[in-house]
Amino acid sequence: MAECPECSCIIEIENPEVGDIVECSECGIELEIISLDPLILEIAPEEEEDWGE
Amino acid sequence: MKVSIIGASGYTGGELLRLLVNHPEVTLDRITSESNAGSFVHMIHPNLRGFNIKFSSIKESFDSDLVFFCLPHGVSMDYLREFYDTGVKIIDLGADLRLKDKDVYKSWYGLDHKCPELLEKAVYGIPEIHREEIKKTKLVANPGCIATSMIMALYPLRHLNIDKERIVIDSKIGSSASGDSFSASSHHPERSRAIRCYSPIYHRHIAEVEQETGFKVTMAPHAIEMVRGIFTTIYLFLNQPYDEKEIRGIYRDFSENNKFFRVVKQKKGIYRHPDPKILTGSNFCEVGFELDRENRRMIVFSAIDNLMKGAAGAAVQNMNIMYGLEEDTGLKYIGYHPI
Amino acid sequence: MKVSIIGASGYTGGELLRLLVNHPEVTLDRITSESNAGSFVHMIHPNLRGFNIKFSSIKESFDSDLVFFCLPHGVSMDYLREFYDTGVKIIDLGADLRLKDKDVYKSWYGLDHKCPELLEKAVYGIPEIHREEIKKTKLVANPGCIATSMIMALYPLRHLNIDKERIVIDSKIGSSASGDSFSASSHHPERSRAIRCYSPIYHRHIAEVEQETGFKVTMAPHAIEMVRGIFTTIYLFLNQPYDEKEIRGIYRDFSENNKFFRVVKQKKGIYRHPDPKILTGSNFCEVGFELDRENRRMIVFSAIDNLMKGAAGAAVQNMNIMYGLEEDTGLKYIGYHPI
Repeated sequence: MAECPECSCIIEIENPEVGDIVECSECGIELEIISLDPLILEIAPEEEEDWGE
Repeated sequence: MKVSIIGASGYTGGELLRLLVNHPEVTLDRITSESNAGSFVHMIHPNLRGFNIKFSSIKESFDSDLVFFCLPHGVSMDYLREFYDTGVKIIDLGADLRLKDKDVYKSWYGLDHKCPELLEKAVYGIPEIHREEIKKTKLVANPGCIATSMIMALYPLRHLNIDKERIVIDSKIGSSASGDSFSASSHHPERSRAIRCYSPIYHRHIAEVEQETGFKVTMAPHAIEMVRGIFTTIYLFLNQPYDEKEIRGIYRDFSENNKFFRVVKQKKGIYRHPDPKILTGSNFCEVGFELDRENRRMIVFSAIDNLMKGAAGAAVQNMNIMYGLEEDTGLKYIGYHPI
Repeated sequence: MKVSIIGASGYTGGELLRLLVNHPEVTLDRITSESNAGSFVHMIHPNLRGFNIKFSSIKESFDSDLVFFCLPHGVSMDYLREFYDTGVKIIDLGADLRLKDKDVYKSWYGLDHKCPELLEKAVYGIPEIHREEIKKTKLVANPGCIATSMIMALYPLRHLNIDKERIVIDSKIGSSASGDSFSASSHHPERSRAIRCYSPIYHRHIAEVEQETGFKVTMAPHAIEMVRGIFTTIYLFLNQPYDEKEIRGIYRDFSENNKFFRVVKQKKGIYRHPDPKILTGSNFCEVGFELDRENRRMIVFSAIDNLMKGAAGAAVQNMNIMYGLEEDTGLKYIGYHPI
């Protein structure tokens, strides 16, 4: 379990590995696992999605 | 339990019937409509073909544990006392029992209240606020649909340091919210694609917001190209800076205690904010927000299906609570995508 | 039973998932999407918020009793044989197994069939015609949506003395039937309120009608202002006079043996003929007709929800039959009114 740095939702991660990209179930942001013990997530660099408006 | 619907020919009554025919604990007693008594329900509600239910008259004998009233405001009052005195449980989907103060009622509806003694017996039917009282009462006043969308978004913020006198609300409403009576303005060539503000400032549902949250609001409802759905945009002025996590935390806690309340604020996907489009036929209320930290302002979004969480869905939710059932019994409807 | 969906990010896969999460006999195994593997399903299908299901990849291990294929035609073929050989039951919602003859398949889809040996093993998935075979097969080819609306209306008339070479079909189609891939022509300002005939005469679903009914049809589909729904108007030339009671009797018998088939021809109410509007989200097919006795002509109307009876609903109906369940298990959806 770890906290999403963007929206502080608690995220369950099955067999996490450093460098894995996981997605927050509440805000949908992509997160990178940067350490296992303690389990820390950082917002993964992703291009700002074009809203098309 | 045996239930009846009084005034089942309208959209709210029809939606309630749709839910009740598939509700595991319910058997139907009377489904009344004076103008359609003796006729099949599916002549009015074609989605109910195959159930072979007939409308009856309110004058016929009742054998119900609970009665839903789906009559226009002012008409409900004529029957409420008579039914209440028989000891039957009542959920009134009309407006006659929503406002606790008969003078406030008169100022908004222009009518003298015919059974004022029932006003303080009736519990305002938003379970997310009055769950404990609903468990014990025999009389529930189902809330107005726009009121529901405003209250669900504002109530969780009641402890925040916000300017409670300056709240601006701009609501977008589907045509089904004005019921099945047609007029020149609801004629397709006139209504289709209209963006038509109606009864700004003086819309009756405002009174319910002030009664339930203490907030003074200015609201303008706009009829838009939609049949089901209410999308409410609330503009708030904050008296101190807040950050996103705090606001999200408040709404997330509220959703953890209320299974029909969902926080929607996403960085990804097409539907990043609430949208009634995907709630069609479900009993969910989705709330989201956007915070303007520097200028101490916040915009809150709230979406519901006016016929479900705004009417029939809430009524069944209240019934479930009154009978100690799981709150989502017969309400496990998921929205459709796409629709 | 444990089921998987292969290709669940599209509209058909999403609708199937909506049905399966509330199906009493189903537990989910793999819900695959190569482009979205690892991401939450509700980022693509917002109506499935709260279920916390993740997409996985087709390369991961499977432990399913039954697998639904929701892949584009031509792609399904790459995996069908591999999965079929494992002994798992398969329902293919794509087009690769619908046409029994690989040359007919090639003429309509322009592809050489990669697993022709599966063609005669697959049962065409309209239970109203092939119920007995579906009970025994491990491989079902779910029909095309427009094909379904045409076949359900024509099949009951197969013994009538009508001109089977001169059948004219004019179909009105919702935008969801062309899937979730967007284009210049699906851009809202271009698509909204369009009445756009696309691939007249040579629409692929025609081949299925001829295969299943023996009727030779001319069909033109028109994209109209609708997301879900197909409304098909069929013009027939009769070789002898028939009267209304005879036709209605044929369709009524058919509906008595098929709970998802309804005859709709009313003298009263707003919805006197079938209308997909009130079937939204339900698995019903409604058929009606108008007879021109003197000129020996007849018009037949057929309405379905293209994502339900035209795809996901039929797939679950087929699954129920394959497992000997009540045919409407997990399919007791009623349309909404108004919507």
